Amino acid sequence: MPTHPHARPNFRNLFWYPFKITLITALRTFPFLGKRFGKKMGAYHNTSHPEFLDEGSRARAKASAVMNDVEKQEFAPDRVTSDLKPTLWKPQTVQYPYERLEDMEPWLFVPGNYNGRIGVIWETCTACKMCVNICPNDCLHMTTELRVDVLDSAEGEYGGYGVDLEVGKFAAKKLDDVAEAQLGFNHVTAHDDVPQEWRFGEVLDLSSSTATIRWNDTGSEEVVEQTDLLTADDQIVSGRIDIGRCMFCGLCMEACGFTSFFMTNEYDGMSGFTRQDLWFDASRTRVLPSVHQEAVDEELAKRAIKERTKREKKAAKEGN
Amino acid sequence: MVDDAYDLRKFLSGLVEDIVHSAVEGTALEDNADALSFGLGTFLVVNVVFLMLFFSQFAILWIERKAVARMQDRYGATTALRSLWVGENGTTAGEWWNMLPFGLGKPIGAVHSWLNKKFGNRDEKFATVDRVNNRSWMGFTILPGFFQNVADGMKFLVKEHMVPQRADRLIFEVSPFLIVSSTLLILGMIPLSSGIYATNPDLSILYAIAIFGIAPIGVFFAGWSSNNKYTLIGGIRSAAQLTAYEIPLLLTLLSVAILTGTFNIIESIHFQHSAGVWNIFLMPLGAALFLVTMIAEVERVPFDMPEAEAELVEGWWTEYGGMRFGMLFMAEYIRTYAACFLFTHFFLGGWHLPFHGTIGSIELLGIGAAYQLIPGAGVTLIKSWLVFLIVFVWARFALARIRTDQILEFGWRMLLPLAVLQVILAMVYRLYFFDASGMDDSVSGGMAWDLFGIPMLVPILTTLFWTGLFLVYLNDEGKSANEERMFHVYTVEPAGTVVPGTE
Amino acid sequence: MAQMWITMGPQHPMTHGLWTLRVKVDGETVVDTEAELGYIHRGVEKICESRDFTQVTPYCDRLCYVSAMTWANSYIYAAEDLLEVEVPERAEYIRLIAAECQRLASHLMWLGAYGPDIGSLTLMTWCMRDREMFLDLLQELGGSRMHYNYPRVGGVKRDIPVGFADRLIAKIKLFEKRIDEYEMMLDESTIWLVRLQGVGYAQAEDMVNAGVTGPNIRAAGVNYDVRWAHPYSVYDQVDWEPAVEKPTSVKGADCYDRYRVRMEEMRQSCRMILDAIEKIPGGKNTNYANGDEMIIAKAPTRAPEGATGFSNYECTRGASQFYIQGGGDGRGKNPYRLSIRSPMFITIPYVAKTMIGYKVADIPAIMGSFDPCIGETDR
Amino acid sequence: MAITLEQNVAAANDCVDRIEKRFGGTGITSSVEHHSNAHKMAFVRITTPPQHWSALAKWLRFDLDVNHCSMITGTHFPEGPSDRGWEVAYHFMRQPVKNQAPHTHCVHVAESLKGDDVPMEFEVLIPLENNDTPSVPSVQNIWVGADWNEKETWDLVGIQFEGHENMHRVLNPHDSPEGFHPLQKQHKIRYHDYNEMYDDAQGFARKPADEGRVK
Repeated sequence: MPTHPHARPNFRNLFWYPFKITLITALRTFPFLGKRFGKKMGAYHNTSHPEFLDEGSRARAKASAVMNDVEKQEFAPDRVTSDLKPTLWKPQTVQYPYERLEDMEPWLFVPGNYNGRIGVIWETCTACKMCVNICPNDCLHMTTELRVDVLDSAEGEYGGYGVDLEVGKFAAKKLDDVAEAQLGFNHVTAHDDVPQEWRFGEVLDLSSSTATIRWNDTGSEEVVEQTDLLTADDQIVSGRIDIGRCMFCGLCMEACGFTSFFMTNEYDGMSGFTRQDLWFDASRTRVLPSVHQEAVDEELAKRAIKERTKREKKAAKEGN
Repeated sequence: MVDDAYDLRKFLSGLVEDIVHSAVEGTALEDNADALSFGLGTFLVVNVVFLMLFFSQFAILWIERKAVARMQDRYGATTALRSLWVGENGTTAGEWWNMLPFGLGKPIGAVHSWLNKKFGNRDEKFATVDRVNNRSWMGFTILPGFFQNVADGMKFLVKEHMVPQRADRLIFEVSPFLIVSSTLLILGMIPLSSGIYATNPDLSILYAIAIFGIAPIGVFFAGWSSNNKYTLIGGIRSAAQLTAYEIPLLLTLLSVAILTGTFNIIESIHFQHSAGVWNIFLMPLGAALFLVTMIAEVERVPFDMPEAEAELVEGWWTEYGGMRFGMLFMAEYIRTYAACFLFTHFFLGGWHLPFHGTIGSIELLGIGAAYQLIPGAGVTLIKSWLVFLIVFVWARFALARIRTDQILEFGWRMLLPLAVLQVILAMVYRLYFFDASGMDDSVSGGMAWDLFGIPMLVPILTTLFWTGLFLVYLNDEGKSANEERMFHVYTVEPAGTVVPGTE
Repeated sequence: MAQMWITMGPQHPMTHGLWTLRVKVDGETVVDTEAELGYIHRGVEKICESRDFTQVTPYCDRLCYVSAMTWANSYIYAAEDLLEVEVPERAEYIRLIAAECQRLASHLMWLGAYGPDIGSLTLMTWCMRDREMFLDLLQELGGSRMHYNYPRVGGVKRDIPVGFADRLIAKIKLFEKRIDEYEMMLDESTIWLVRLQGVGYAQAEDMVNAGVTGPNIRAAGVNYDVRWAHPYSVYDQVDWEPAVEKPTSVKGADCYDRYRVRMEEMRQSCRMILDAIEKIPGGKNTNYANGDEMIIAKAPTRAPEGATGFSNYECTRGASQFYIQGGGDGRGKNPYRLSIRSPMFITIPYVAKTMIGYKVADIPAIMGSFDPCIGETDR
Repeated sequence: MAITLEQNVAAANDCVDRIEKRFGGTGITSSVEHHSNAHKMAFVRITTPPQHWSALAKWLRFDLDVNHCSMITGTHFPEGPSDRGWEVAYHFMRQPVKNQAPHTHCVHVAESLKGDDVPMEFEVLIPLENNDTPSVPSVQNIWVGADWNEKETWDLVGIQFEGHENMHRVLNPHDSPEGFHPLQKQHKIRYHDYNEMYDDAQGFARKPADEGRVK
C-alpha cells in the first residue's frame, strides 16, 4: 500500500480519535456538560450563538428564553417525556402539523423573504398579466369572478361613487357575523377558502326602495331593501393558480408592478387529496383584508383619487 | 465459593416441591412426587430465567438508540408507551383490545379507562392531537424511547411475509428458525448469578461456543436460498468471515479455560473470586481478542461486511421481510447480548462486585454484609450493558466498515497468531505463576497470583506491561505530518517552484 | 465461482441517484462494468428553447438540487456573454459568496453521503447538521432552501440583508473548527484510511482526456481550476488558491486523494468567503434596494440571431458549461438552442471503467469519491 | 494569480497563427474572439468543413496539445441556408495537466506559464448541409471525453458520427423509435393543460390525436 505522507494507518488511529470525537459530540448534547465542551469545541446551537440569528429572530429568542426550559414549553401530550430529568430528555421532533416549528423554536421562524404560498391582493390587481407572462411553468391563468367591486363601494374619505343596481346584473348582501368567522379563520394552516363575506344574487326586479333578488346559492327569491345591497359584477378580474405546477421561483412576485402579488412565508395549506384541489381559485389565494388592509387601503386611495378627478373633469366638461 | 445472596433456583424449586408434594399426597403419583417436582421446578426455573434474559435484552436496544443519538448530535427516539396505542376508524379508534378474541382484552380496556379517569388530559387545546393519536391521558414516562423497539416489533409482526418467486422455499423458510433457535439456546447456558441460571452443564463453555457456530450455517442457507445475487455474496462473505474469526475466538476461550482450569462458566467465575483477581487483569490481550472476534462474530460495524448496505443492499437479509426480518434482527442482538454476558463472566468476574472480597469482609457496621446483599443478577446486567455501550455501540458509530479481504487478512494474520500467543501465555501463567495454595473460597477471596512473595504481583505486572505497550503504540509519532496536512496547500512548497510533470 | 453480472440500480444505495451500474464480478473482484443513464431525463434543453432568458434560471437551479446556486450562476454567465451585459462588481461579489456557500453545502452533502458508503453512519447526521447553517444563509438571499433562483441576467435578485455579513462570518468561523472535527473522525481513523488509500486510481492525463474535471483532477496533483484558468468573476481579487493534493502513486489519485481535495476545497471556500465579505464594494452592512444599479444592471432581453454565449464555470463537481445560441422564438427573446455540459455526465462512464480490478466492496468507495449527481447528469 | 488577459490573447493569437500556417487555404478559418463578460477573455474560434475535421482534430490534439473535449452541441436550423442546415459546435479546453510523480504536485503560477501550457478555450464550428442525414467524422478515438458527448448529440439532435463505435441511446429510453431525436426543431413542446396533465397523465385518452407524432 502506498504511504500517504500525512495520514498513515496505525494502531493509535484504530480507535483513539474517532472515539474521542464521538464522545465529545455526545457530551456536547447534554445541557450542562455541553456548555463546557461547547466553548472549546464550538457547539452549534442557536441559543448559544446569538450572532447566528438575525435581529428579529434574536429578539424572539430572547423574549422566549423559556424555550430552553422544557417545563414552560407547550408540547403536545405525546411530547411529554421524562418526568425525572426533563432537561436531559428534551424532545426535539416537532409533531407537524399539530405543532409548528415557529411555535416551538421561534428563532427558526420562516423568514419573511421565504418563497412560500402565493398570496394575491385581488382588490388591487389590474390584470396587466405580467405575472402570467413571466411564469415559466404556465401555472397562472387569468379568469373573471363574481365579486363586489370594492373600488365603487368603498366608504370613508376615499369612498367610491357606487354603481346603481340594475335589473339583470348582480347584487351582494353582506353576511352577518362574517367578521367573527374571519377572526376565527386561521389563514396560516387553513386548507379551505376564506369565509365568504358576501351573499350574491341576481337582481330580478327593482322598485323604489326594494329589490327582488334571486340568491345564487339557494336559488330562492327574496325582496331586500336596496340599502342593504351593493352592486356586484361577474366580470371582475381574478385568477387561477395551478399550485401543483408551481415551482415557487418567485418570478411572478417580482414581475408584479402593483405589489398585489407576493409570496407569503407560509409553507402550509397547499395540499389536497386530488390534483384538482391544487388548482387554487382566487378564494384560496386571497389575502384577508385584515391581513393586508394597509396595502389595500393605499391602493384604493390612489385609485379613488384618480377616479374622482376623472369624474370631476368629466362633470365639468358635461356642465360646460 | 461466594454465591449470590439471592438463589432464585433454590427458592423456586423449593416452592414447587412443597406444592407438588402437598398436591400429590395420597394420590397414585405420590411415589413419583420427587421426579414430578423436579420436572416442574426445572420447567419453571428455565422459563423464568429465560424471560429475564430475554426482556432485559430490550435495555440494550434502548441503550444503543439513545447513545447513538447523542454521538450523532441528535436526541433520539422519545416514544412513550402510550404511543403504541394506535388504532383507526372513528369512535372505537385505539381500542384495539376489543378486537382480541374471547374478551381477552377486557382487562386492558379497564386499565385504560382507569388511567384516563385518573390522569386524563382535560385540556381542550390538545383535543385534535388526542383524537388523532388516540392518546388521551397524560401518563408519565421514565425511559423515553424505550418502547420504540416494541413498536418496531409490532410493525414487523403485522407486515406481509413474502418469499421470492424462485427461491428455494423450504430452506428459505427454515433458515431464520435455524438462526433464531440456535441463538436462543445460547441464553440457556448463561447464568445471571450463581442462583439464577437455566442449566449448568460441566462443559458449558464448549457448549456455548458450539451453539454459536450453528448460526453461520443458517446464514449461508439464507443467503443461498433467496435466489438473489446480493444475498449470495453476503452469505459467502459471512461464511468466510465467521470461519476466520471462530478459530481465534475458540483459542481465546481455550486460554480462559486453561487459566481457570475449568470448562464451566460458573466455576470460572468462582475461580476469579477465589484466586483474588478478575481475568481481565491477567489476560488483557485475551479480553481484547475476545471483543474483536465477538464483534466480527455478531457482524456489527466495523466487521459488518456480510450486510454492507452500501453495495449489498442488506446482504444476506435482503429478501427477508416482516417478522422473519424482525427475528433475524432480534437474533443478532441476542448474540450481541450473549457476547456481552460471556465477556462479563470470563473477564469481569460475573456477578461479583468490584473489590467484592475486600469490602465484603469488612465487619464494621455490617458494611460487608450489606455489600454482599446487592443482587448479583443486577451486577451482571449492568456490567453487560456497559460492555455493550462502551464496546459495541461506541465502536459501531465511531468507525467505518472494513473491506472483505482486509477482514480476512486481519483475522488470519493478526488475530490467529495473537490468540496462539495468548494460549501459550495462559499455560505459562497457570503452570509457573499460579499458586494453588493461595486459593481461598471464603468471602475475602484468595491470593493465588503472588510472585517473589509480593501479593498480586502477577496481575499488576501484566496490567502494567500491556498498558505500557498500549501507551507506546498510542504515541502520536506523526504530529508534524498532521500539521502538514492541515496547511499543505499553501505552505509545503512556494507556488511556482515545481514544474509540472517533474519531480 | 463463475463470473456473473450484478445489476446495481436504478434504486441502490451506491448510486446516489437513479442510474444503473451493471457489474460483472468474479468472486469479489470486478471484471467489467457498464453504466446506464437517462432515468430522470427531463429535457431541460428543449424546455429552455421556449422560455425567455429570465425564465430559464429556475430550470437551471433544478439541474442539481445540491448545488443549485452554482448551476444558476453558470447559466447566468452564459446569458450575460450572449446579451453582452456588464455586471456591477458588488453583484459579482455577492454571487461569489453565494456560490462558495453553495460549494460548502454541496461538499457537505457529498461527505454526508460518502460516510455511509464506507460505513460511518455518524457522518451523515453531522454533515446535515452543518449544512443547515449554509442553507439558512442561502435562504436569506434566495428565499428558498434549495432552488434559490437568485442570480439574474445583469446582477442578483436582491442585496445581502443587513447583518448577513456578521452571521456569515460567525458561521464560517465555526465551520472551520468543524472541518477539524471531521478530519479527527476520518483522517485519524485507520479503517477510513485503509478503505480509501490505494483504491480507485485515476491518472491526471487520462482523466483530462476522458473529460473529467474539477476536484477529481486536482486530486491527481494538478491545480487546474476554471476559476483560475478562465477567470470569470472576481475570483482574481480574493485570497484563495486552488486546492490540490499530492498523489502517492504513479497510478494517479486514489479515493483518499479525492476525499482530501474536497476537504481542502472547503477550507479554501471559507478563506475566500471571509476575504470577499470584507472586500465587497459598497460595504458589507449596506442593503441596496431591489433593482439598484449597484446590484443589477439593465440587460437587454433579446439576443440577435448568430450571437452565441458560452460560460465555463467551476461547479462543485467540475466544470459546468453552457452554450447558448441567440435568435430563438419571440424575435430573439428565447434562446434558439441551449446546451448544457454536465461534468458528471462525462465522469460517470469513466468512473465505471475505473472500478475494474477492484473488489465489490470498493464500488461504493470509488463511485462516491467522484461525487455523482444524477440530476445534472440526466438533465 | 489567475491567467491574465495578455497571456490569454497572446496564446490565442499564437494558436490562430499556427492554424493558419498549417491549414490555410483549405477552407478552415480561425479567429480570436472575446467573451463579453468583465474579463473579456479570448478564445479561438475555428470553422471547418466536415471533410477536414478528422485531420484538424488530430492536429489539434497532438500538435496544439488540446487535451480536453468539453462539450459537443448539435443545432438544427431547418430554415437555414442550404450549406448550414445543421451545425456542430465542439468546445475544447487546453489544460496544462501532466501526470505527477508520486508525492509531488504542481502549483502553476499563472505568470510563468508559456506556450502550450497557457489554458485556452477552442470553439470548433462545423456547419453541415441542410439535409436529412447530417454527419461528421467521429473524434471518439482522439478524445475519450468525446465518446459520450457524441452519443448524447446523436441521441438528442440526431447527428451521425461516422466511425463512432458502440453508438446507443444515453438519455432517451433505449427503445425510443428510430429517427426520434427530440432536439430537432420539428418537435414542438406543447402546453399540457389540466385535463391532459393530471386526469390523463399516462396519455391513454389522447392517443388517437397523437398518433401521427413520433412520441
